[in-house]
Amino acid sequence: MRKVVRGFYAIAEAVRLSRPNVIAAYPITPQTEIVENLAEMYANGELGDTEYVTAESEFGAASMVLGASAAGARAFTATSSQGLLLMTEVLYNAAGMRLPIVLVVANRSVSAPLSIWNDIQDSISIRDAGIIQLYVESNQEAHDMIPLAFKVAENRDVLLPFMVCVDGFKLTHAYEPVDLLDQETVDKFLPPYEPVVKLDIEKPAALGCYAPPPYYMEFRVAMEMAMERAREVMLKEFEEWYRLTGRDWGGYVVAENCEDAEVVVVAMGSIVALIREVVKQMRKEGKKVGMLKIRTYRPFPHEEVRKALKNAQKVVVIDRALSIGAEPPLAADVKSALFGLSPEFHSVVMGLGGRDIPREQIEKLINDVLEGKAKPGKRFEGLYEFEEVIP
Amino acid sequence: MSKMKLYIGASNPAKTSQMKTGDWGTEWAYVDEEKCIACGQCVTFCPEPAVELVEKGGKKVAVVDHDYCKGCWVCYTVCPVEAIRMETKDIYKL
Amino acid sequence: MSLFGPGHGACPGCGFPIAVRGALEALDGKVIAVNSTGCLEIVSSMYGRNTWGVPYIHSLFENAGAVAAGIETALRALKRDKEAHVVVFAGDGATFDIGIGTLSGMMDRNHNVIYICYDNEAYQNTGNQQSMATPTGAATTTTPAGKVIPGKMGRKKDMISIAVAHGIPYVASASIAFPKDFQRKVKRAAEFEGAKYIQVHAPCVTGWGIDGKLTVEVARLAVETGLYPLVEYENGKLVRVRKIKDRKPVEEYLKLQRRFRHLFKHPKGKEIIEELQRVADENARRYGLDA
Amino acid sequence: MGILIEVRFHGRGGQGAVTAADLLAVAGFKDGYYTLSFPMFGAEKRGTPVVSFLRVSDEPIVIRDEVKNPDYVVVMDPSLIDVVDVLAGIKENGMLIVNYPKGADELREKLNTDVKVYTINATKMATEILGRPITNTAMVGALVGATEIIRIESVEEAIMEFFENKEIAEKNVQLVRKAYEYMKEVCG
Repeated sequence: MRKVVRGFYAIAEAVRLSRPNVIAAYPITPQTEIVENLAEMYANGELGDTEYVTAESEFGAASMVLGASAAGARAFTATSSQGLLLMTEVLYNAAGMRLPIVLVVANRSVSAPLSIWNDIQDSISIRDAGIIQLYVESNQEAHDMIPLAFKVAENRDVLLPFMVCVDGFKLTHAYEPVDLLDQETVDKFLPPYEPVVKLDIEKPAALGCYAPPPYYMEFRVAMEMAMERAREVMLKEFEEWYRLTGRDWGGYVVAENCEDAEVVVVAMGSIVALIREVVKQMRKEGKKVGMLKIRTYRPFPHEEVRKALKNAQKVVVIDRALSIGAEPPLAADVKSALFGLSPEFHSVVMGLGGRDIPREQIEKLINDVLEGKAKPGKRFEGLYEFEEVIP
Repeated sequence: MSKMKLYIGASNPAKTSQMKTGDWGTEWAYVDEEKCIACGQCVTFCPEPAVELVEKGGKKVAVVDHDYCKGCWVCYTVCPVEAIRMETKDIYKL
Repeated sequence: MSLFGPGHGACPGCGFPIAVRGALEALDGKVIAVNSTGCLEIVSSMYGRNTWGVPYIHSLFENAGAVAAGIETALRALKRDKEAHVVVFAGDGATFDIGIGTLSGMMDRNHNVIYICYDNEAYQNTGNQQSMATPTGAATTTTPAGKVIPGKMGRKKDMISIAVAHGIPYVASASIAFPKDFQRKVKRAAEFEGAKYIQVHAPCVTGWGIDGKLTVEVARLAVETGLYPLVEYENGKLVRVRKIKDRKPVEEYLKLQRRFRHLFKHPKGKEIIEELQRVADENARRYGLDA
Repeated sequence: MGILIEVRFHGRGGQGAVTAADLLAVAGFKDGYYTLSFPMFGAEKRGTPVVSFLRVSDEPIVIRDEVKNPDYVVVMDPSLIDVVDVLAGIKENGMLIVNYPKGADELREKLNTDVKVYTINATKMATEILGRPITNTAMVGALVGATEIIRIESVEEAIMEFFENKEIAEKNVQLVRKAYEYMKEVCG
């Protein structure tokens, strides 16, 4: 059913339809409205058998979700920014324990300086935890990917946490038409959760053991293997989603106009939609440009990226996060996928801390690269001239 | 080497009984069955647990399992009738 | 199969296994055990060498309260809440210090969990570093008895009162020297719906500098001197205390342990011993310990 | 590299296997060698089998992996013979020195090995001198007596530095010297 809703409602509604057993919540801007919406549903008796519980911190919320999942429950939480960083220790732990929890990250920059506005530094910072990370470009995609996240995470070939990354404010607070799923469709797609191991008095087992040197490495490599298997599982589920809803979100990447493109722009998240528009327009003008949307940042789609970019003479990677002291994260990963190929490489950082990225900026960026006016390498776009003062 | 079995998410059910920690200490506890009144204090307090009450010759007595007795003296100290003695293991005897 | 052990890796004469087994037996093994990082976890949960005969989970040092809350919530959601008691076993470091936030959350929301803190009065797993449960004057590796400063300064945190202040239905202190009393308290706790907090004093042979021979004796003396009062609160009211006949001077307790040995020669030692005696006297007055 | 001697110590948590290796590292340093001692890190409790290592060389030691092929293996607790593979990886011309009351012949037969095996009743020696069966210094003395890798005087100096309590230090010096003399005699 198509309805004009806020992004956070579209997310909350998809969570409700996924029939989680436990939701643990702690507020943080700009995620707060997601758990507020769920709280309202809970208060109105619309969450069925779902238990909704407020935590004393994000750390507590993540820990409750971990405990619930270990007990055999389908469990959900959402957070942003500092909240995600506060959860980090638990999330690494949950991934190592192979608990298929799902969380939504309403992407927000991290402090200091304090900023409630959007970039993706928060989720990028825990890319190594063993959590599947999927970045969406619209509220429709966010809505659709939540049942899928549960299904992939809970697949016995995967058993890893799944993080749906949604740009804070830009998506979460946008009010727009979304095709809302119905219960029947979601139930058809997402079966009830059958845990592989759970805390069960009939079959006592120890979860969260400690592993001395003869075991530890194998457990971590097993996570790597699971992440590899997740690739296949996810592709299958993307296809099934398309069959069921008629909405095709593509695979790990969406490559548009890349085959003959001289310049390809690579990006993740809501900015992709803007880039798509600009690329379409420039194509009409006869310019050979293309775009590559990265959907899953972990597992990273090396082969797909390489395939999409193999003909490009120039590659522009847009990062909305830093890895201070090294290359920006997405640029580094794209480069590693291109090893052995040597297109002209532009690593562009923009939009940190909610700095707006206007259409003209993207157009100019692509035109400059196309016309050879931009120097390859790393640069910051939309940055004001400033002088650092150390008093 | 045979392939290691890695149970994802969980360790096996109780397995430590295979760990014979009775070799840790230099002494073992022994029960004087004549004196033992089967009060169960040693059973309650044994941290391992390595003591249980067993039916022997028509009476219940405490029996120490030396596979797990670490020789800590706790049972010795709680026995109300001095029925437990600690003995140095042969290998440590001077 | 026993509920806990044998074959675990605790030091000979360790106090807490007595409490762990006692609690599991008191609840007939109908327990889902949640354990914070610490000695108990290290000696019982090595991969492939699980000591527990009940379902068991260890996540982190500071989140046992929240993990237990999550489990309890899940069991309710899955209509499995009659299956077992959710019981936390956490050390004093995990309880008094780093995990007090998640414990407070668990108590505040009144989750149906029995939280058992085995109190060995320092971070013993990592080799006797002070916690907020370390008593005044005790030498630990982070509060050593130096020429100037004689061990830990400041008092032991009153977690019992903190638990009571949360308004939870049942709070008690216990000691491994009185296992029947401890087991009764665990059973009593299980009768209440909501969050329960039991703190059980459990000597650490290495950290306290005692032999296994003294484990029970030292624990008993802590109670008999008034330093570790055994009390019981139901719905916020003090309902029972273990009375002491001829309360002993604190020196009798202190002199047996290496961690307090310096107090008997340090220039400031006498002052500390007097302070500890005041703590014991205050406990006696506050709880009416003297028989 | 010139000389490199590698030693593995087996003990039980609380017996001082780590201190034994450390003592020799200091003593070896006093003799002008480069030394390195380190424990196999773990969560060992009192009584658990533990392992520590020592390397002695005339050149700087940069390798930090566990000693897999020791020249000498020192076993500080007799009961370990039944639970640990004490001979694991030992060099063909290596030497095993064990705190074992029943004598070397019986132990050699039990282990069914061609490696040189020497025994000493360190428990007895330690109990007589220290009043407690802490065998680490005795076993250090035994190793030095059997191998002369380090001067016994340096070991004694190291002990005096290690123990704060002078009385305990002196008793340990006495113990290390006794074990040293004993082992020198045994080995001829």
